[in-house]
Formats: sequence, C-alpha cells, structure tokens
Amino acid sequence: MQISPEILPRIIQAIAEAIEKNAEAVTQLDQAIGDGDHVVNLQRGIHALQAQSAEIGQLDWAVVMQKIGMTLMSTVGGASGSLYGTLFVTIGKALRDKTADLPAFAAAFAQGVESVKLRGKADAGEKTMLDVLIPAAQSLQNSADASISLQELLADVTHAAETGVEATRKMLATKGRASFLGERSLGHIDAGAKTAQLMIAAIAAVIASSGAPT
Amino acid sequence: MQISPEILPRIIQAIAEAIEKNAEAVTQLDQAIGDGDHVVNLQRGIHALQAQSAEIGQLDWAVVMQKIGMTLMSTVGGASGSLYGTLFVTIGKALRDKTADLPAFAAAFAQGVESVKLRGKADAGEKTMLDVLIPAAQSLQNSADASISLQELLADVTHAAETGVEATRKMLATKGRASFLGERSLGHIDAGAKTAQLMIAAIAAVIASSGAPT
Amino acid sequence: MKKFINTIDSLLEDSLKGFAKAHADIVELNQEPHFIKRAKLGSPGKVVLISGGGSGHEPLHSGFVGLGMLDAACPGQIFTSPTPDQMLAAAEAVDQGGGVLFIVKNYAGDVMNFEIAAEMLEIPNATVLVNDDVSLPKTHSIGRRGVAGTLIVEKMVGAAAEAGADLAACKALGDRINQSTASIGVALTSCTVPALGKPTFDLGDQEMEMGVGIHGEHGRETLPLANASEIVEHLARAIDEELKPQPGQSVLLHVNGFGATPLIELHLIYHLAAQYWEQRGVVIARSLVGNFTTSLDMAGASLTLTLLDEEMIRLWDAPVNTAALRWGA
Amino acid sequence: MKKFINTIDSLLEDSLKGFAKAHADIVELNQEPHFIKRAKLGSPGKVVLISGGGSGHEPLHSGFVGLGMLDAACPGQIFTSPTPDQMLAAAEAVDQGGGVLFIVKNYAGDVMNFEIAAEMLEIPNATVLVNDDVSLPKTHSIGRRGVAGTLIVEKMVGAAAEAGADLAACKALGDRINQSTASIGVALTSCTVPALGKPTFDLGDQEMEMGVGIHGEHGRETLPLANASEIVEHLARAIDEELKPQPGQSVLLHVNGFGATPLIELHLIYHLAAQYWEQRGVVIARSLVGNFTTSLDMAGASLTLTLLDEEMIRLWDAPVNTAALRWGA
Ligand SMILES: Nc1ncnc2c1ncn2[C@@H]1O[C@H](COP(=O)(O)OP(=O)(O)O)[C@@H](O)[C@H]1O
Ligand SMILES: Nc1ncnc2c1ncn2[C@@H]1O[C@H](COP(=O)(O)OP(=O)(O)O)[C@@H](O)[C@H]1O
Ligand SMILES: [Mg+2]
Ligand SMILES: [Mg+2]
Ligand SMILES: [Mg+2]
Ligand SMILES: [Mg+2]
Repeated sequence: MQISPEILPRIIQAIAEAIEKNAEAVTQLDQAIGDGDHVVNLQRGIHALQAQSAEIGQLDWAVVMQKIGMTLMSTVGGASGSLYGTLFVTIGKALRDKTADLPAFAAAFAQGVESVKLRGKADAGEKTMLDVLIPAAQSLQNSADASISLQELLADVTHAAETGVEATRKMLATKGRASFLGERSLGHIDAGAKTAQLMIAAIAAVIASSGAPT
Repeated sequence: MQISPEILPRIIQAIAEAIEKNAEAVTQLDQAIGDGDHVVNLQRGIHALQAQSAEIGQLDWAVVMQKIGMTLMSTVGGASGSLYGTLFVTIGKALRDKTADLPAFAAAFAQGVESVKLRGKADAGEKTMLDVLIPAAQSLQNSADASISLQELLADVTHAAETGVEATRKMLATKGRASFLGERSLGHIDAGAKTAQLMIAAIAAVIASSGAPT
Repeated sequence: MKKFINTIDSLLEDSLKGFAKAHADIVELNQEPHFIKRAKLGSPGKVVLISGGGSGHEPLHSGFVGLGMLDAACPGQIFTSPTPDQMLAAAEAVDQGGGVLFIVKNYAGDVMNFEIAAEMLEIPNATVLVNDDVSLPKTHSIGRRGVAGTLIVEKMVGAAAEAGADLAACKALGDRINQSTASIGVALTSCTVPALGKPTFDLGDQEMEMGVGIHGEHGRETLPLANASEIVEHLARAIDEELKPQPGQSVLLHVNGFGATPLIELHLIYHLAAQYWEQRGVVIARSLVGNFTTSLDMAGASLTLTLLDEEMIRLWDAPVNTAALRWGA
Repeated sequence: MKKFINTIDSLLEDSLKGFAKAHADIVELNQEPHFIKRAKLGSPGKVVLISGGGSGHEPLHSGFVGLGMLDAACPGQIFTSPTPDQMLAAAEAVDQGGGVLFIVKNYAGDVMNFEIAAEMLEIPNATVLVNDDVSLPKTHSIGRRGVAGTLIVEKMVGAAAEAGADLAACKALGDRINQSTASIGVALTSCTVPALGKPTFDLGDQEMEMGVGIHGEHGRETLPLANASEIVEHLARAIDEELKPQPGQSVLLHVNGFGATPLIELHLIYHLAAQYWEQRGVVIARSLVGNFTTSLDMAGASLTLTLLDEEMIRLWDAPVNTAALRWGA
C-alpha cells in the first residue's frame, strides 16, 4: 500500500484543528511545568506549513519530509522546533531513493525518533514528547511487520500514543524545562507529549478516512 | 493671660495622637486627589518635634517657634513641609522681643498665615490648608480683640477650622497637586486642610484642659 | 504589598548607600542631610548644577550626577520634595565659585523648598523651572508639571556648564531647552508607595490613565484601554500641537518607561512615535529609550520631544559619565 | 493583560525595528531571518561573538551588541529560542575570518537550536554554554540554567575578542568566566506573556518563588515572603557555598532586576549583598546594578557573583559601546 503526499494538506489541516481545539488545555499544561509557549510555537509552524500546503502535496515523500523539517526548524523555535525539525529532516533522508511503502515509512519514522533522542539527549521515561514518539514508532514497526489491516495499524499507533501521554503524568521530568522544577513536575502531563499524541491521532484519523486500502 | 512653652510637649503629643488616629482617613483623602504622602510627611516632622520635646519647653516663645519651624522645614519635605516651616519661622520672628500674650499671639499667627500665602502663592478658596488657616487666624484675631473667655475663644477657633475644612469639599483645586486633576478634584476634602484642622483642634483641647485662666 | 524592603524608614537610606557604593567611581553620598555629589568635582569657576526631588523616580536625579551633567542631587523621601537644608549643604559642598544653578521640576513642594534654599544660599544662584508636561493646559493655575523632559535639560545644560558657560548663560540655555521640550504620559497601573502599602489608585482591566504625572497619581482622564498605535497617536498629537515641529526640524525623541514597562514595549512605542513624526517630515536626530524618570513600579510610559538646534545637538552629544547616562567618556 | 501592544504577532517585529532605529549608531536589524548586528563590524580576523535566545529578556542580548561585546544577537519569539537559520545568517553577516563563538544559555531549546546551527555552519566555530544558576544542583539532569551571568561572559569575552584573542582563547576564557560565576534569583510575581494574556503563575500576597529562571516559570520552591535582609542572605549564601570566595578575593557583584522591580529596591539589595561579602573579607572590586536580564514585567531580582582575577578586571573595564552597557567609548 502507498499513500500519496497529496494527502498532506488534509493532514496539516486536521493537525491545525486538533491543536487549536486543545490549545487552552495544552497551554495550561505547559504553564504548570513549562513556560507556556508550546502551543503558540507549534501553531507558528503549522501556519507556515499551511501556507506551503498546496505545493507540498506535489513533491515526493523524501523531499516533502525534508521540507517540512526545514520549515518547522525555522519557524517553531524552542525545544520542540529543533526536535520536530530534526525528526522530519531525518525521516526525509531515510526515505531518499526508497519506495515509500509502509515498511519504509515505519523504518524512517523509527530513525526519525532515534534522531530526536540524539538531539534531545533524551530517552523514554524523561517526561517529554519522546514518551509518545517512542511507543508510536514501536507500534508502527510492530504492525508493519505483522500482517494486520491499515485500520488496525492506525488504531494501534493511536492507542500507543495515548498510553504514552498518560504515562508522563507519573514521571519525574529529567529533560526540558520541567526538569528545573524537580518533584514539582510530578502529577502533570507533559505538554510536548500531549501535542505529539494529538498530532498522531489527527494523522491516523485522516488516513483512516482517506479510503486507503484497509 | 500668658501660657508658658512648657505646655508644648503636651501639645505635640496631642497632635501626634490626633494625626495617628486619623492617619488612614487622611491618607485616603490624599490618595484620592494628591500623592498619598501627606500623613507620613507630617508624622516625620512630629516625630522630630517629639524628640526635641523636653528641651523645646525650656525656650522662650520666639525661639521655640523658630526652632519648630526649622525642624519642620528640614524633616517634613513636600509642599506642607515648606509651608509649615515658613509658618512657624514667621511666627517666631513676629514674637521676637514681644510679650507673648494673646494679642501678640494672634497677630503673630496672622503674620504666619500671610507668609504661607506668599510662599504658596495661594489664597483662600484654592482648596489647601489655607482654607483652614485663614479662617482660624481670622477667628483668633476677632476673639482676641473681643473680650470673651479663653474657652469661648478656643471653641470659636476650633469651629472656624472645622467649617474651613468642610468648605474645601466643594472647591476646585487651583494650587497643589490636586490642581492637576482639574474637575476631578471636586467632591473631595483637601488632606492638608484636614490635618491643619486636626492640629488646631488638638492644640485648643490641650490649652482648654490645661487649667489656663478661662 | 510585595517589595524588597526591610523597614519603610530604612529603605531610602540603605538604597542610597547601595547606589553610592555601586557607583563609587562616579558619586559620593553625604549623610545628614542627604545628597549625592560627584566623586570628582568640576574645575574651579564652573557653574554647578544641583537638582533634586522626591525619591521613587530613579535613576532621576541621583543617576545623573557626574561629569557633564549634575554636580549634586538632593533626594527627598519617596514622592516628597527634599528640604532646603539638603540643597544648602549640597551647594556648599560642590560650589566651584561659578555660582549654582538649581534645576527644579514644577511641583509646589519642590518649588517652595528650592525657593527657600535659594533665598538662604549666600552663593550666586539661579533656577531653571522645568514644566514640560503638556497634558495640562499652558494656562494651568500653577503651571505645568515637570516630568521626563527634566533629564534633557540636565544633560544639555550640564554639558554647557562643563564647557565653561557662566551662570546667566546656563540659566538662559535651561529655559530655552525647557521651552523646546514637551512630554505627556499614560499609565496602565498605579504604583505602590511603600509607606502606604497599596496602589495609589485602582484602574479597571480595560482602563488607562491619560496625562499622568510621575507620582502614581490619577491622570487628567481615565480612558478605555487602547492599542499601542492609538495610545501613541494620542500622546504624539498632544506634543505635536504644542511644539508644532515643521518638516525638516531636527528633534530628540525620548520614550520613558515609568518602571514596570518592559523594554520590548518601550521600543514598540518608540517605533510608532518615530513613525508619527517621520511621516510629518520631522527628523529624529537623537533618541533615548528606557526607564529614566520612573514612578516606582508603575506600568506606563511617556513621550518627550525636544526641538533641536545645532548647539543643542552638540551639547547632547558631549561626553557624559553618570550612573544612568554615559557616552563619550 | 495590560500592555502597550497592537497585535501579538507584530509586537516583536515592531519592537526590534524601534530598537534598531533608536540605536542606529550602534546596531542594524536584519529581517528574515531576524538578527541584530553591529552597525560597524570589527576588524578583519576578529573572532565574532554571537548570542541569542528568546525575547522578553531585554536588554539581553540585543542591547549588548556593539564594540567590545557581541557582534550579533538572534532574538527568538518571546521566551522561545531562536531558530538555526537566524544563527547561520548572523554568522555569515558578521564573520571576519577569525571564527564564530556562540554564547548560549543552557536551556534545551537554545542548546539544540544553536547546536544545529553550529553543525551546519561552514565557518570554524565554538560554543560557550553558560550555566550559572546555582538554584539547581550541579548534578542536575540537564545541567544548570544560564541566567544573568551571561552578560558578564559576553562583556569579558567581547573585550578579549576585540583585543585580538583567537577562537580557542575566547572559548577557554568564556568557560573560565562561566565557571567563576554564580547566580540565583527570586520572584515576587510571575510575568504575563503577551500571547497568553495572563500571568504564568499566581503567587499569594505573602509568598515568593525562590530559585526562579528568567521565563516567568515557577521556581524551585515557594517560600513565605521575607524581608530584604533575609532574602539577600538566602541568595548570597547559595552563591557563597558554590563559589567559596576567600577573604581578599576580588569579585564582581551584579544585582539584576527582572523588569518590574524599582531601582530603589535593587540598590537596597546591592547594599545588603555587598555587606554580606564585605563582612567575609571579600573585595567587591566591580559592580553592576539594574534591569539587564529581565522576564518581561516580572517583579523580582537575582544576585550574580563572579570571582575576578587581574585579566578579568581588565576585560571588564575595557571600552564597551552597546545600547545597554557603555563605558570608556
Ligand atoms: N531534551 C528533550 N528531548 C525531548 N523532548 C524535549 C526535550 N526538551 C523538551 N522537550 C519537549 O519539548 C516540549 C517543550 O516545547 P516548547 O514549549 O515548544 O519549547 P521550550 O521548552 O523551549 O519552551 C516539552 O514539553 C517536551 O515534550
Ligand atoms: N501652594 C500651596 N499653598 C498652600 N497650601 C498648599 C499649596 N500646595 C499644597 N498645599 C497643601 O499641602 C498639602 C499637601 O502636602 P503634602 O502631601 O505633604 O505635600 P505634596 O503635595 O508635596 O505631596 C495639600 O493638601 C495642601 O493643603
Ligand atoms: Mg515552552
Ligand atoms: Mg502629598
Ligand atoms: Mg508628595
Ligand atoms: Mg519556550
């Protein structure tokens, strides 16, 4: 199964809506243990992508992912900008000269998440977006290896992300701004984990409803 | 009738108590149309006088008034400091080489109030302490000329001051800080008029109860 | 009230000690009575400049004592004019034989206390009364207030005195600069005077005080909060109507913060104000942006414009070495 | 939220324009991507210093661009690290052939964005990471934050670069100054980020946040409000335990306001902090008091101490001509 980059405008739109809908809630999360700018940062990036939406859909996956990465890198700022920039640039590189099928995507995404770990000097359990990205990548690869339907795969990944975000609540932050609060970071969900989960859910929903082979 | 400067410590104490008791109310007046420091300014001067209380009672009236003036001049600050400083220095000068009897006092006080008018380039009706000082001086001179009892005289002066302070409520401020507010100064009592009245009342009460000839 | 403070009575004294120690290369503190004077006095025969006023406006005036500006500053209690003994002692301490120029902001208390000092002082002296606040009509019963334009007078006359101008020339220059200068301020909040412990006035979330002085007091009118462009337009127009700068006229544009307004906002105000006059062909030859004439922790700002001539530009550019204003030295 | 603002999106851009125009003799603004650079570049072969970080800390860093300090500053959105394209463009614009030294405050976002730029930049470069905030343990998982000590690194390394030190020497010097510097801050209020419209946290009337960074975020702990002496004692002790200055040791004492704290309070803090170390025989050889590393309109302050040697004193005293720090030039 292959999906064309033509789906991207719809995905970007769905992400924009999901972040907008949850803007206040996520900002409250980031104000509690961060500096409160996470949603505004992401939205700056999303708006930049929306402006490029039309042309983006016409490129091939490797190029488009690289371009998305560069756009996020130069518009989002903050910790999340460099991390999402790194994620997509790496995914783009991984897809270069590859047929963009499911296994290639799963592998590229896993490589992207590895690059985020490197850039952030972080790993699972530190109360960051990685607590969503790592299980999501894992789930995607597991499902890609198993022969399940696309709908099941999307449901699995979405669920892995949800479990991941909830798990950050009990974690002590050891990376990012929240780490400065020490014990005071306990009991709060990480804002970056939450938006990663929201974006994954939005992407899965668009693909699920796109009529791609199930 | 003559009163000895030995009464001064008691007068200063009575003034201190009167201002302290009304501190919050007067500060509210000064915050409404001034800058709110009037009570604090006066209290700085009163504390300085309290520290000199013992020695002050031993001097003669001309010297003591001059000394009170200089003390107020160098401790109160603000508009009221220069005005009260001028008032007492002038009273001291007026009493020099005089027998400090009632007519001399009344004349000296009137001269003092004139010097305040000059220093402040102000007159009655401008919503300042002068709206208390001028009628009080007038009343003192009238009573000194008439042959009424000291108790009656004190009651008259006290009453003149009270009428004066109340009259400031309807005045448009044309001198002092309140003048910057234009029409917004209407409806408020002037803080400096209020403290002038409080001090006059306190002085009168101490003299009335001092067992001086009635 | 949340402030860094031990006791209300010790705040000013300890703060002055801290100021003098932090700037010991430039100033010295005199105790009893309080004044700040230059660590190194000017040359013999120089006219000495003395200013002062209530505290709470820092860096005004103590922060402007030093080479090329003031010779001494007399700090009163917070928002309370200093007393004549301070000016007298300061004058005697810094006198260089050329006479004393007092620079006084037009407030009843300041005027009267400086006046008493001037009358008592046995050194030749003159006074420049600063009254740059155009939020008040020119015909106001006691004249307009002196606000942020004061530092411009202090800077330029300071440079002239340093260069040897005599007392009459300094006085005339000060008056001329004052007449060429107009200011107006707006407040978003009042401020909290430590001795009182609560804000001098309350203002709604959607209100601002237009035409405020620098003592946390009410302004001329309470207006609905507007956006930055509208506020700057309002302020700039009041100044423009007063000074009527013609196309081609060089000016100094000073944006002053009242203490709690971030620089990012002051620079936005500067941008908008500069645009206002540039659109009218006025040449912004010099500028100054920052918290210079403050009202403790008030959020708000003022605009000041000075019409410049060649001499004034030269005096503005002359070396100055004070705690708060420093260049060329 | 009461601020001088038109739209949240235009605030930074217009403010930068205002800043650049008000200081056109010293700096220039580059649009797309945003950076501030010196109006007059240094001499060929000079190591260029580039710093940057989220906006809202003004005058840091843009106010420190100029002779003897930074060559360029990259302002991010408010409290948001700038992006790699800004550092790259700035580096190319100011490069003099001597290499680029990045001065970065230790925050995940700043570190990663500067790291990406450093990896992509084809000019020899090095990075000094400032981590002077001793409210965090030295062993903190991501290291300590960089706060008000940053300007001291920028000033001294800037002087060295101006005097011809090469890239390795500048980098080593920067690391040494950073290691000799410790800071800690306390907040009496949070601040209001314009995009959010309300304070980042609420604090009771009798509470303070001890050990805060410079982004209006919570500190290490909420403590009962104390008087100035107790607060300064708390801050000074944390620094003292870290740097352990010996009797006779020369130090630079920097009292920094977070934006809404009046100078009168900052000078009181300076007085108390100076006393603290003087009583221990430490020599306060240099000082700096003012709002330099701010958190928008936060009320609060930090103490910074740097252990000085002869070289560092010389570098501190060297001429500097920037919007916010200026002497000898
Ligand atoms: N070192 C890191 N590794 C991975 N994720 C991180 C790291 N630091 C921060 N994050 C993520 O970034 C989010 C914060 O992003 P954002 O608010 O945009 O940037 P900033 O923290 O610079 O204000 C955090 O909630 C966390 O999920
Ligand atoms: N020109 C003046 N003539 C007479 N009284 C004045 C004048 N200006 C001010 N006052 C009086 O002084 C009072 C204010 O004193 P105070 O608050 O101590 O000084 P300041 O106004 O300098 O803060 C006013 O309420 C008014 O009664
Ligand atoms: Mg954030
Ligand atoms: Mg008053
Ligand atoms: Mg006053
Ligand atoms: Mg941020």
